[in-house]
Amino acid sequence: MGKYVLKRLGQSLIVVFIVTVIVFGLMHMLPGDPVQIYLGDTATEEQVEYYTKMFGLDQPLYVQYLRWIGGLFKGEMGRSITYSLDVKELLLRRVGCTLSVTFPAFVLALIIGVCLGVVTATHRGKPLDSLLTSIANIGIATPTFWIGMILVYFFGLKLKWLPVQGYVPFAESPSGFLKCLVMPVFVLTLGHLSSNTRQTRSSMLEVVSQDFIRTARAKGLNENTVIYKHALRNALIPIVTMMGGAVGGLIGGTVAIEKLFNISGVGSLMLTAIINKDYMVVQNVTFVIAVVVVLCNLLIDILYGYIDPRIRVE
Amino acid sequence: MKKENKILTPAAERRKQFLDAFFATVPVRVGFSIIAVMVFCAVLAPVVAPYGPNDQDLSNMLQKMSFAHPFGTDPLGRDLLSRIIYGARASLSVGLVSTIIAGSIGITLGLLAGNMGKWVDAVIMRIMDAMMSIPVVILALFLGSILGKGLGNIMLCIGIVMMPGYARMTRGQVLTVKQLDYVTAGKIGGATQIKNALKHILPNCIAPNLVLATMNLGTAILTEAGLSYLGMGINPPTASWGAMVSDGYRYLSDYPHVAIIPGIFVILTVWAFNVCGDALRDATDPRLRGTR
Amino acid sequence: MEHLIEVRNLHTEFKQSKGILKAVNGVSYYLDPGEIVAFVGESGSGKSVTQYSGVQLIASPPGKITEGEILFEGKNLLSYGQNSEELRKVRGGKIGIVFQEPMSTLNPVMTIGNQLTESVMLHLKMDKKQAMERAVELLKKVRIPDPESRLKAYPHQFSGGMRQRIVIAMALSCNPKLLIADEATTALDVTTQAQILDLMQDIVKESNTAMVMVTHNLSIVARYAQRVYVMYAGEIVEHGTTEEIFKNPRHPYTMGLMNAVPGLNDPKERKLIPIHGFVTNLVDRKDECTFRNRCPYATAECAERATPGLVKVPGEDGHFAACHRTITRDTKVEKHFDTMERSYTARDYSKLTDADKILDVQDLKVYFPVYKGLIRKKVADVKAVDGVSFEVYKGETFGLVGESGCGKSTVARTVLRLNDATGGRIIFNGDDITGLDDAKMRPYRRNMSMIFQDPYGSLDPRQRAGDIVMEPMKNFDIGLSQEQMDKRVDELFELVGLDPAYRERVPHEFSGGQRQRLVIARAISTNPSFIVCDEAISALDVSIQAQVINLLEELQQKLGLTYLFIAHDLSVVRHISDRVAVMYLGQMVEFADWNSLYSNPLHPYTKSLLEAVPVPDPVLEKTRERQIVQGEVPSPMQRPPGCAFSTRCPHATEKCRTEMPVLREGADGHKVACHMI
Amino acid sequence: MKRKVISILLAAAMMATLAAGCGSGGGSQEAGNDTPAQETGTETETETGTETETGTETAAGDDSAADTAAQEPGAGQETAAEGDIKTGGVLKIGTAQNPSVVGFTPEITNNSFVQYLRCAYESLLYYDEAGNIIGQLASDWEADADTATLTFKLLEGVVFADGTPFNAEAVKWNMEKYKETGRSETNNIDSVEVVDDYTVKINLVAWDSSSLEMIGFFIYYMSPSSFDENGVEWMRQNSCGTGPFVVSGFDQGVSVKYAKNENYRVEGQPYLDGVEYTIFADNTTAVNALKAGEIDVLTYGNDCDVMKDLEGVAGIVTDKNANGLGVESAGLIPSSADESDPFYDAKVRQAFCYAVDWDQLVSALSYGYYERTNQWAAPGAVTYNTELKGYSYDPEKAKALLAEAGYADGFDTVIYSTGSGFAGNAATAVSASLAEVGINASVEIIDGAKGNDMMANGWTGIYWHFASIGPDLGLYMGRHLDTNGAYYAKGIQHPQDCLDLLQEIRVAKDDATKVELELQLQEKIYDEYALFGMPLYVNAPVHMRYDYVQGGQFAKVHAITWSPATTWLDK
Repeated sequence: MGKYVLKRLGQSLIVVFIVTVIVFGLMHMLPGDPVQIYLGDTATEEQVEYYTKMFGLDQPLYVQYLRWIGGLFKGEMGRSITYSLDVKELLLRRVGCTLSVTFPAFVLALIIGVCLGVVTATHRGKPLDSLLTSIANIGIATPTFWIGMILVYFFGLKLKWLPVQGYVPFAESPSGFLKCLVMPVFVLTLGHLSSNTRQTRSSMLEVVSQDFIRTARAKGLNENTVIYKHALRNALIPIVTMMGGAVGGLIGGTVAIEKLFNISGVGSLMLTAIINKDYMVVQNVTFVIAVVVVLCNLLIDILYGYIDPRIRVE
Repeated sequence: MKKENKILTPAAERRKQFLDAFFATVPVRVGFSIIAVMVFCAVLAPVVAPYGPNDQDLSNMLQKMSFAHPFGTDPLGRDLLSRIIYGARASLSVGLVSTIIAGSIGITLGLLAGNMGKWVDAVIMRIMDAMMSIPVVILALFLGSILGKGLGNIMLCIGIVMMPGYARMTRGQVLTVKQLDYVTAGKIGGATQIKNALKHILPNCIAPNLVLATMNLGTAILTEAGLSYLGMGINPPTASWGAMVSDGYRYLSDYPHVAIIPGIFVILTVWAFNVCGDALRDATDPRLRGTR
Repeated sequence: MEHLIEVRNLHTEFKQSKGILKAVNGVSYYLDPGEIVAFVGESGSGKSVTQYSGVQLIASPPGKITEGEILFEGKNLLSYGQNSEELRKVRGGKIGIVFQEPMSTLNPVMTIGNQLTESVMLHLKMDKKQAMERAVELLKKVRIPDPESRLKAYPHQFSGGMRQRIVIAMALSCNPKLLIADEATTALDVTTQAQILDLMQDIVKESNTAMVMVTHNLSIVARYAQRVYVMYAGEIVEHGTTEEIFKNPRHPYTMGLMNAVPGLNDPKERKLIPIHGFVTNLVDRKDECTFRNRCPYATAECAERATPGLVKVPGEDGHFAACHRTITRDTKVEKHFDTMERSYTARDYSKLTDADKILDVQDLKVYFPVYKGLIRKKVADVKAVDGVSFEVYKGETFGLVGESGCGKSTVARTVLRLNDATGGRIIFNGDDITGLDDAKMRPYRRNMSMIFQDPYGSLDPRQRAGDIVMEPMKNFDIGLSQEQMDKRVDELFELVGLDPAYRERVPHEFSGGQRQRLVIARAISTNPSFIVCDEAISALDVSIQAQVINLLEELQQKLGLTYLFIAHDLSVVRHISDRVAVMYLGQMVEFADWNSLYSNPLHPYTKSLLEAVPVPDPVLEKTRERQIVQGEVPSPMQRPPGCAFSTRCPHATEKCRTEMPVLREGADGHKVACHMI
Repeated sequence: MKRKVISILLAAAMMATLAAGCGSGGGSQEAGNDTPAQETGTETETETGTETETGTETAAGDDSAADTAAQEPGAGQETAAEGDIKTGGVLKIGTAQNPSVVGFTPEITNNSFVQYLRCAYESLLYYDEAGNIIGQLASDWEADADTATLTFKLLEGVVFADGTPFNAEAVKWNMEKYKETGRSETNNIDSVEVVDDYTVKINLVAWDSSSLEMIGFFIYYMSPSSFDENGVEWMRQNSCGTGPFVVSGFDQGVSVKYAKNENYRVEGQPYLDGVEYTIFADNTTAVNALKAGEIDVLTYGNDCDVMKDLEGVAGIVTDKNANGLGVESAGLIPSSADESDPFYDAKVRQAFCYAVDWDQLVSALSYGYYERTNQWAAPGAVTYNTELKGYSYDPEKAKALLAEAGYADGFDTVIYSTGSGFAGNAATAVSASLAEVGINASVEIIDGAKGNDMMANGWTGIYWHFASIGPDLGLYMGRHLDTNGAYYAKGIQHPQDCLDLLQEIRVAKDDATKVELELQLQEKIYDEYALFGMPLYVNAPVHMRYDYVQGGQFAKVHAITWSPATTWLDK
């Protein structure tokens, strides 16, 4: 097991390394000069020089790359051009918002999605199944920002039940925190909830058709035991596998949601940074996201062993 | 275990069986009809649409629904129905072309990785892993910024982003198919490695990719809409549903139809593709038949 | 007398896209306490569905029991709902079931302890501790070593045989009155099969449990069952005591089954007689005897009326057959077939020279490396084949037998250079082909070919039959024009008994037997002289097996082919082979001509294999003395240091455990690797 | 969006320089306060009908008030009677401006974030709402063209937020900091002399008429001791100036919060307890926030859709910039640099101008909210050439011109536009009109980075551009036209006669000559060469506020003249 984890860790390192190369390469392929963008129309030669030097952009590309990587090893992430701030600090400030949206969305999507999936699978072919499956299918097909817009319009502007934008830290006002998160979390949850429902359903149906379920039934176990004790754990295996991708999807999904609800999280940071070509922010944030995704996948692989003992021995 | 299949099934009957299995449920029939209508509209847009997609009438801006303009008009006085009909063109072609790009590159890479093994496999798959560990939206934003806007670039961008999925799936499929006896039989029968890969392995990796592609047609349309909202959409005046929704957002409170109607079309179409993808999977995989 | 279970007029249907499939069509049977009753039939005969219907374990929808009564201890089980409390008490509590696939019948993510205690706690109302004790007791009963510690293990940590023992333990855990064994040993090796069957027999006898044995294997029936129900197309066609059925079968299908299977004691000249044709479409049952289209005795009358009910065979007690006619073995056949005999001449191997060898394998070793750790360091080798030598002469059939994992398939693949040999030499037609690369190997491939086990996996589903057969000709460019190749494809189709009109069909459109014919047509398309048949018939139903075996023999005679015939079925190998080698754990333990090997086996392993194989003759089985070898084949990773068989051999000495025996030649070229000989 | 805002601000800032600079050689009190530009501005204000501004109107556009302000710089702006003012409360402002630095003023580049600056900092001079230059931290000033010196008399008794006194040394220190970062505003400073505690004398490298405003307005004074104590990193994210507020919280890209500066030089001010900025990435979200009452003011909402959307929403007042400061134009510039480009031929450029009904297009697409211009000036500005022939809609003439130039069959080109809304719609509409004369123009939406790139490296096609159209063509047009310009437009031709004219404008001795030359340049550029294509509309900053936001003229005039100190909330 330990060796397996080590091996996967090695692979993950390689993946992360490739990510850094891709991101660095893409970033420097973007048109425009970040200093020019930052300074705007009236920049003087002197100013451009001052900032270019300040951000080390006068160095050859490989030096910039090595510096970046070298910094990462020391836990340094360089400086944002747009915000004139240490990227690490910037990121730390933004992470809270994003987690407040993504974590509940992740958990809700998982729990509700799996429950609905089990319900639909056990009611296969019945009206409840058709109804929930249809809703799930529509949930997947709905553009998040579209549903978000409509929610803002109704619940924010028409009914005035919920704030239309913004993020209130929990420490500031717990009720404000909850209120401002209702819509973003709902919107972000919707798609993932739906896909979890679908996935659980098909996974359950596949498991239920397997021999060992017949064995369980042959033992005279009641249907609930068969479904929840025997089938569900097996059905969860492919769902757990999907979770790694879901983490990436959720973080990606926050880009639009943070823009729509004016939540200043990692997603909106990323969007502004790409537009402004803020090298260090984009590079480091993408790096961190990739590390999170890769780590999640790694964690899932390890978790896998606990769910599926067949993997454990290797 | 005996796998005797004693009932002879001629090709025509198998096709019928396949179609029966595919069209087994009402949603699939509805979904397929939606796609058919959309394709029809997209192909015959000039005939179907009551107005040109870019016929501006600045004196007739932002009209509500009326007989002359069933869906009303947009901020440039263009007929929304006509734009939605032409929008089917853009949206479907984004779906189709990006899926073809993703599929062709992805399948090729997957085929290479699966067949060559060793370092080729390692290199390709690690790069795919790396691409997959960057969230789709973010990668698309990158590529969108580099490539610039425009229909072609959006297609390319979405295509590249979706590509690793195909590579992974094809590779997995190749590894399975490679073990099958008919590939061995090909080798024994004198086929070279390349010939074997192209003649026996590739065709048998297509089915799951086809299912993925059907689903991705919808995903691509959705991604295009999302990118439009993030400012990486298709250039005007090309009518695309995603751009119509995100451009319409600013008119939402007074003229909700401008944003809501194109959104509904996105949902319908993506839903239709997903349902058809599901049905296709179930129909191509007899194991799953009846599990829907 | 009240029966333990009595089923009356059971009908089970499955809803399909094409219509309603009547899988079980008016089946009635009974079992008395302590009885062992067999249900025999080929796949699709409805024998399993019948049993699952009884406990309502068929998936519903699409399955549905439409008619009938199932009286179990006097109560009609069909009056209970599918998941009702009452039915669940019977299921698992009073009726235990052992399923076919031991690999998939256990929940992979639960410990076997949990799986065992679950039903005990439910039905016997025990607490966790008592249930654990009961589980240990059960595992002991099914002879699983070290049961206490194994309770915490997961199914994948057990071998197939062990798993099946666990399933049996589970089925027996609540002292059921009836045990249903559905093809319980089909997936297992012959020695394991014998162990498990004996175990089940012992247990049910001891506890006076009735047992239903669902199987396609007549030999097993002959050995274990007291009564037999023969099923065909969802109907019972014959029923009687085992002795009567085997002595005097009265239904053409029962006779056909018996004629299609080779036995260990058959004369070499006996020709297998297949059942031709296909099972009738069960979706649209016609008003005719369901077996009519395959029946050699069918007359016009059979087409007019539906399958008759079971009719008592006059003069015999408890023997019933469902046939419009009164048929016995002596009844004249109405149509076709082949002769009942074939000619066999043993050849004199002493006169053959090196020039007559088509294949000479010398000290072949195939090791598969095992890697571990980050840097993928090689830590060990799995010695799949370890020092095997043999030669195959032109025109003969060389049989290679052994249980799964013995390395026989690896030998086959290595001989064809699909694997690389780690050591030794492979000489084909006088040329050393051991180290040739793919390009250099190609000219030789034209002369060698292979027939695979799975006729579904060995044909590219996306290609047309004609192209599949033509492909090797094209690849090897054997100097034929396109028209000539087309013509040759037609010839080949006819040669293997396929209609050339089927050329345009894709493999899905063929039945298993037809597919295997197609595989054979492809294999002989370039006129090779040497063909490896790797379990070529083991995936086929018995009636089809006979067709393919006959075809292979016919082709050998016509084309002078040489076969390397690999199989685990000792009866079939005996039937087809000239010389036979027995492998165990990567080594050859015995090697002789068929006659001396089967009549005078020397190696204890060969002996135990032969003893484990039941023969389709209940009288003989009664008198046969058997000593079933215990234990299981060790993993090739943990090969015993001395004789590989020493861990299971009843005669093993210290020498056997430390020193590896070599293959020595005895009289008549009979070679054996044993210290005791 | 962001780019646009930056440009607007830039324009605003530079305009400010010019508004006074063009009309004055020294620190004169009568600086251009009767220019037509301001009058137009005032008219616009009246048109938009913001009657709630009663308190501020007493001061607005009033010469005497401006004079008073200049003479009594410490008093800030005259506002409503003290008794009506409610103190306390926090003003919540929504904006799209995303500042990176809020406290270290030399790095607050180009004064693009002037609304933030004005909360915490002050400059020596600033403008009243009529656009006149007045003193803020300087009580008096003198500009001497002959010796090329500027002398400022500082207010006495002013302290920074940390209690450090504001004096000549502090001024000198700040100016040097500005020089270090390469700011163009201080380029012309040769040396700074501390004459006495409250007098600074600045020696210029060479006399330049705009130096007074450059130096007087664009340098914001930080406390040197606070800087020394806390370092530059702290200073970037906090503040220590003489302004009415101090930064109490800065979350980059999210919000900027200000708290009252207890040491503010004017007793009783600021009235507010604090100001809170929320930064919005999405314009529509910001509008929603305003509608939902989550913010009190939306700055820089100069988007016709927003104006239309908010018109008639109860309690919301839309204020258009009234004093003409910070004006820019949006227009379409065809590339003409390359000989192979169809637009290389002036006839083709003229055809382009004739091909579109610009007036109708602008008024329809902006729902009448945007004011049209056809040259490098807002209508009414001194540099606005009323004699300009311009291009009235005449597709036939366009076709004829195209035929003359050899493009009878038209050609393909691209319109590069920025974003959705008006810019996108207008580009689309233009493309449709061009199609009718045979020019097949596709539209490509580009972002700011790409736009920058195109400006610097040239482009092929028609480029959507925001340009500062302050009345000094020498400065503003020069930035694009002059081959040494700061924002040299590489995509267009730079005809020698235009460049010569530009140079003449720069060395012009008096305003009359200068204006005369400028009008000539307008004609040359637009009527003769159609070099900068077609300007579409005047883009003046617009603010939306709830009517309870009072005082300080916040929404009524440009932020440059906004005094957060005197803003109060009537609720």
